Amino acid sequence: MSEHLPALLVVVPLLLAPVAALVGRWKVAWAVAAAACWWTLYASVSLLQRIRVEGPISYELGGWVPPYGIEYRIDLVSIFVAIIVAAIGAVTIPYARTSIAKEVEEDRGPLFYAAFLLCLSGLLGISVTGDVFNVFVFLEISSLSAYSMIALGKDRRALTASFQYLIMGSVGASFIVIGIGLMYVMTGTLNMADLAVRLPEVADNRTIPVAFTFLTVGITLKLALFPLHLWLPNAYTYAPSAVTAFIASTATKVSVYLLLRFFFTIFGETFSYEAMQLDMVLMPLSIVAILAMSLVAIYQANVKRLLAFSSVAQIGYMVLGISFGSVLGVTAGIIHLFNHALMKGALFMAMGCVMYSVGSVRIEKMAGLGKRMPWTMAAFVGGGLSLIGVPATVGFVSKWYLVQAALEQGSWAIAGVVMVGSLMALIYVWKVVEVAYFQEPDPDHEIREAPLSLLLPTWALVAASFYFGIDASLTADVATQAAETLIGGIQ
Amino acid sequence: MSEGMLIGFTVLLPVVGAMAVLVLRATPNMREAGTLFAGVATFWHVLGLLYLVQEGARPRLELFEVVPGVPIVFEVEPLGMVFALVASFLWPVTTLYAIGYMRGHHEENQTRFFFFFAIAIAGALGVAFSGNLFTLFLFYEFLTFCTFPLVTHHQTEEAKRSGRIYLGILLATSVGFQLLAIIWTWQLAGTVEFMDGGILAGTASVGVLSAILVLYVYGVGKAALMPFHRWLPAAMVAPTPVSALLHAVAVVKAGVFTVLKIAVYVFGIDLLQTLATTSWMAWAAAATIILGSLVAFTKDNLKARLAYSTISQLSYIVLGAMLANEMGIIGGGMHIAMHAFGKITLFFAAGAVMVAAHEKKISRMHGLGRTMPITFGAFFIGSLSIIGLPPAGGSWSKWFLGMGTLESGQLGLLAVLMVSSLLGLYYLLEVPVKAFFFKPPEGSHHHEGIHEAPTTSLIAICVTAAATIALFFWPELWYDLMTMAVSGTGEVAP
Amino acid sequence: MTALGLFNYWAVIVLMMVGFYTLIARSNLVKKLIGLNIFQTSVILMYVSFGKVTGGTAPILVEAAHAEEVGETAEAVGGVGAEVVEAVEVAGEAILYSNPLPHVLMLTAIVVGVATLALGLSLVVRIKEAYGTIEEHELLDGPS
Amino acid sequence: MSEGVLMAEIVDIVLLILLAITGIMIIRLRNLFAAVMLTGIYSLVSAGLFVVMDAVDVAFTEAAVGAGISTVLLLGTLALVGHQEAEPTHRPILPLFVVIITGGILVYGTSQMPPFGGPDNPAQLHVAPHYLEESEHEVGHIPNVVTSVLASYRGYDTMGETAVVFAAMVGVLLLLSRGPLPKRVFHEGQWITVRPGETREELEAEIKAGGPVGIEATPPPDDPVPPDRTAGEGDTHG
Amino acid sequence: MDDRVILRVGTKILTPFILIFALYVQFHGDYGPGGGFQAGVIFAAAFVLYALVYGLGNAIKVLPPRVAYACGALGVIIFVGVGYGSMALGGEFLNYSVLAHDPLHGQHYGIIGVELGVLVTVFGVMVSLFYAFAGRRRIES
Repeated sequence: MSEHLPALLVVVPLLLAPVAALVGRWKVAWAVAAAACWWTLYASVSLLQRIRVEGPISYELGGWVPPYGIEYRIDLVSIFVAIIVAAIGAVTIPYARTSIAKEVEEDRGPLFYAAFLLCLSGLLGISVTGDVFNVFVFLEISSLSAYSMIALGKDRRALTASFQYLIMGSVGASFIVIGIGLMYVMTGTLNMADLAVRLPEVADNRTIPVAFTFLTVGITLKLALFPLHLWLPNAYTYAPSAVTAFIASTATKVSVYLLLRFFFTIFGETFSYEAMQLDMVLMPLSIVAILAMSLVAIYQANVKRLLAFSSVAQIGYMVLGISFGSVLGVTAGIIHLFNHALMKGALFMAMGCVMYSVGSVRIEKMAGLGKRMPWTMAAFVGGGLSLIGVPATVGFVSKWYLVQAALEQGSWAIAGVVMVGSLMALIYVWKVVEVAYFQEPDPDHEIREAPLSLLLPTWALVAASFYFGIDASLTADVATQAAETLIGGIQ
Repeated sequence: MSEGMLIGFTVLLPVVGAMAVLVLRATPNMREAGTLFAGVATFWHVLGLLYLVQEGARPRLELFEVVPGVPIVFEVEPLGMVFALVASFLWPVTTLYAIGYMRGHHEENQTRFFFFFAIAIAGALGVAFSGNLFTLFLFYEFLTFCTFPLVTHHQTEEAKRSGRIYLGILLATSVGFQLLAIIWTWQLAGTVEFMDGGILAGTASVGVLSAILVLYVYGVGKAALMPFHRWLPAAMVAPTPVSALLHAVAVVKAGVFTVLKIAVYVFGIDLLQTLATTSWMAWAAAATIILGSLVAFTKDNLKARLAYSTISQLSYIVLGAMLANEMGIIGGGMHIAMHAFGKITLFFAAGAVMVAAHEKKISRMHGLGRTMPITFGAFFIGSLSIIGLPPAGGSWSKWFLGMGTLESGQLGLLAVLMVSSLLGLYYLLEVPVKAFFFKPPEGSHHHEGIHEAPTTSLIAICVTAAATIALFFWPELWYDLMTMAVSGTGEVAP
Repeated sequence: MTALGLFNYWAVIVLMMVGFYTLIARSNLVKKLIGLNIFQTSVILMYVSFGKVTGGTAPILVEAAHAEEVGETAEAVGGVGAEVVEAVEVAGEAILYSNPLPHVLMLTAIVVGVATLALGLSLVVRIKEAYGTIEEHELLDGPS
Repeated sequence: MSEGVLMAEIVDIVLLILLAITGIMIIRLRNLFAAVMLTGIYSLVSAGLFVVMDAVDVAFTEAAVGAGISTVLLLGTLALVGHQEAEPTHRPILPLFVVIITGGILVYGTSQMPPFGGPDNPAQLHVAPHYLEESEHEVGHIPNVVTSVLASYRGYDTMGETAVVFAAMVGVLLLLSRGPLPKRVFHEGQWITVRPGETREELEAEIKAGGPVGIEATPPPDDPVPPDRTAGEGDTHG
Repeated sequence: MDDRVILRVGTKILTPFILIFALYVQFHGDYGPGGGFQAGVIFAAAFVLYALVYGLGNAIKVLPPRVAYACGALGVIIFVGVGYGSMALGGEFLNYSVLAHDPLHGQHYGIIGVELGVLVTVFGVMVSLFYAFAGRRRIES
């Protein structure tokens, strides 16, 4: 059993997706989905333990030796991302039970949970695979299910948002396929480790830089790096609450992981940063993302949209860390993957609670919610503090590493940008807090606190974002080791 | 009880008090008794730690690591002891005052008030006992957030605006500058521990270290160095006990204490002397001293005047730190205590006038001294201390600060101190003089039926006023502690 | 080197850009999806070009089956079966096959393409119902 | 160079040119029905090209999917959403720019690539020969190497592909199905299809009224594809 | 009505042949082009043809949407199930060699199994897609 964990991590949700689709009642479908989600969390955590002891695990699917067959190759970076996905899934699924029951028609429940599981297994598949074409296949599984889940939002703009995401996502995926094809034509292999060995021999050929460019553009489309982020704000804003919470904390993270994988494992640091001057492109873009998108977030009247723009800015932080190309920078990027998943998950879930009770997340509808929904808004404040980067929250830990990485390069101006970004986060979080706590609630409107089934998952993430902010040694440790693995190349 | 446990206990006690407040919210008397009890107990524990420190020990409590190499750690050293003593002594006293004030003023949400009040003290003690920059920053921010509900206690439009300024400036400076400086320090020195003699010496060029110093000094927004002082007058919308304890003692002193601590334990006096920006910062402080006094002059609202006086006085301490010599730092450290007692007396008195006479404006206090002699008497004593005249404690700290300027040869700064004191003489003494010697305007009835403040408040005022005078006669404790801090050894300098 | 050289790749790139242009420039959502379809088909063309070996044949080992047959026949007549098989296999070595791997990958890509198309079209149907139009500029300008 | 190879290359070039013409016509046409038909033709022509390039499996699939299923889906959609494309509102400068840049980069990237069809191209050397030579021994007697790679060596990808198809179904049904799927019930001696959400009372009322019952009630049986829908009809969202 | 008779009769005659052709494609996939995916599409095409000629209502009677939908899900289960089967027999996921005593036989069974899974899924999905688009109007009205 345990030697099959790498495959089971992905195929258990994949098997249970059609099972969930076949059961007639949404409650049963939910139970199936919940079992799958919790299983993946268990599987990924036990894999982490194994990898910390034994080092990277290789699993040959179909029993074929790589590069002839498809290999799962799980190192610390993969499993770290897989844990993020699995953990967010495990927390979202109890949340979805109440939230989806209200936002999605009951009879579509089984289909919804099938889509959810497909998305989950797609994301997990991307994070553990060691084969570049397999990445594309699982990327499509997760994307297609994500598009359909986003389109389920009550607002009709969910449809256009989903369509826009579909178009941009498909372009991104096609670019990735082109990149993979160009790599294949020069090396004759699709296995990541094999590519890493064979690419340097042909790196002088013009094809490889172009493959690199296409892969980078394709992945940045998927991860919504400024200025390719256009699909993200609408998609996050109009999707059902549970979907937003799940997608926002996982999908872009997995794309960042892909970026890391391609830059460091496959092309290698030397090629990516010295030959391709990657930092010269990513750094300015991420800085603009941080500043411009935070500024845009400040002017949003829809809080989910505000958070979505904040997500684009936060993605800027991750990419900024990666663009340094140093162990410290990549550590900052990786740790922010995890931390941002926690806080954004919590924030979007809190907004889901508001949506549940108030029926809108426009800022003016949130007047007095501090009194009416104290727990929800307290969770929002908790997540918001983390977004700002107040000490004892995960956001602080991220910033700690990021600023350090910037200072290590002697670029104090970038360190300043990070700080300015935090202050802008302060402003947009504050806008919401002020309305919720200082305006009197509308007395005609009876608003009640969200049910416990929504609050508990929300608070689980808030608590985690404080716990890992106070004791970050585990995450920092894993992230540092992961960064060292990446930069040190494949062992 | 081990030393480490003792520290943990001391910091936690106010939190326990806060919990007690929540539990006992149904019966106000019990609730206030709980706070008082927690306050006295906290002070008692601080005294226990004081004993250890005087013995030359440095009790230490190390908790888990936040990021590898950066633990949350407490360490009690003499400078922190000064701050902790002041804060923990004045907490129960202020509670006593607040009981009378809040009831007399018919304030709402008293439970929330006492709750956050106690939590804030925990934050202040955390700052005082922090053993490294990270822990200090953690509690510094904690203090910012938990005092926010106190500032916006009234929840009016004005309170909201003030709260925005309060949080905005404090967070912006701390995140924008201070945190940057801390991470930079970690980057350079590989540690954020507070160590005798500093940790930064020799880690980078003078230019870089000078820049870090500027980041630190302006990054500690709670020290209210101009132009980052606006939050302090804004915070005066809070109920007077808050202004008194937090914005004359706990919060602002946390700021200047941070500056002192960074000067002594992160840079070290020797390094500080070599940095170009040290004297710039000294002059920035000097400018704030003068400007603060001048603005105080123009304010007719008593609390606003006291706020600007506080801004001015805080810069004395920053100035002391930036003089970068032993005398300056000793003076600065002592001024934490001296100013605290003096200023809290003034705030208490101002609050008493508000409760008893519903009067905020100085120009309308003519003749009030006759109906409220104790209050205005205490105000007079407090004023003396702030100005630096005997027989009040403030004269000692000013003396040492003056000595510090002489030692560094900065006569210009000495002149600044003199001028500021003269200004203080006017803008502070104007109040008791008007109250005692001026007649109430003819035909006005607004002083009729006015009595002294509520009894518990009056007791508090008397205690702080008496302490202010006592500090003049027995300043040894503070002097000894500061000498220990500066000399870096457990021994008391002669 | 053949007469085609790189022409084949470049022609495919032109097709790809035709699809890409339709995808990003057109306002009509169905047209966009058609563009996406052309784009993806062209990517498939590109992959298949990568796998083509000039003078090669489809990667179906015809002669292997044939060889077995020949061998069986030979054995049946009691001849030198093993030798016959060997001879045929040696002859088979000379046959060039095109690369099967790109074909396999592209089978997957075609399926992914039609899946995306179906989902996109169902979104178009819903958008038409909700907005009354499927022109992007009208969707953006229209009431929200 | 043998005659057969030359022939194949000529066909190849002709088909490519044909594809380019079809593609440009698709861009220019504003009648979506015509565009969809041309898309089907595009797929068929490219299927021919696949055959020329030895990808018979791909050709088969492209013909079935691209010319078949895709066209049916597109036509079904057009029937629902209308088939006239609006006039463009502005000149698409930016897309043109993006396309030219992208194409330029690709041309640059292929400029040093091993030439088309070379048997010694790296792509042909590393993994692929293993499939051609060893599959007989490793997977067994399956002459079509594409099948053995598809189903066995890279069977996991194929599983993913199946999941993608399934995901598409889930997505489309989530979007397009109205409530639960219609049910078949046995009612008074005959099978009838019941509209989702239809209560027993409604059903009985319909039967009593003597008209058609359940799902058979609405569609005229000879008109499978409904006419163009009017705007915004029926959807309560938004 | 008259002009449709030929169409109807033609369809009726043609359908079995299409289905047989699909099966041929399915099982001949080892030897020539074809396999589960293509066969599934052809199966579905036969059905779509029937629906186009005889009307959606009749098609639904022959193959209720529920069944098509179930097929779509079932195929995935079959495919993944083969993987689990090989895992249960001690091999890696989808390692068909363990499915029989002889690895080559095992491979053969495995390939037949997964191709069947592909066939069922593709057939079910394609028919479901057709129903979803074609039945859009009628189900709602």
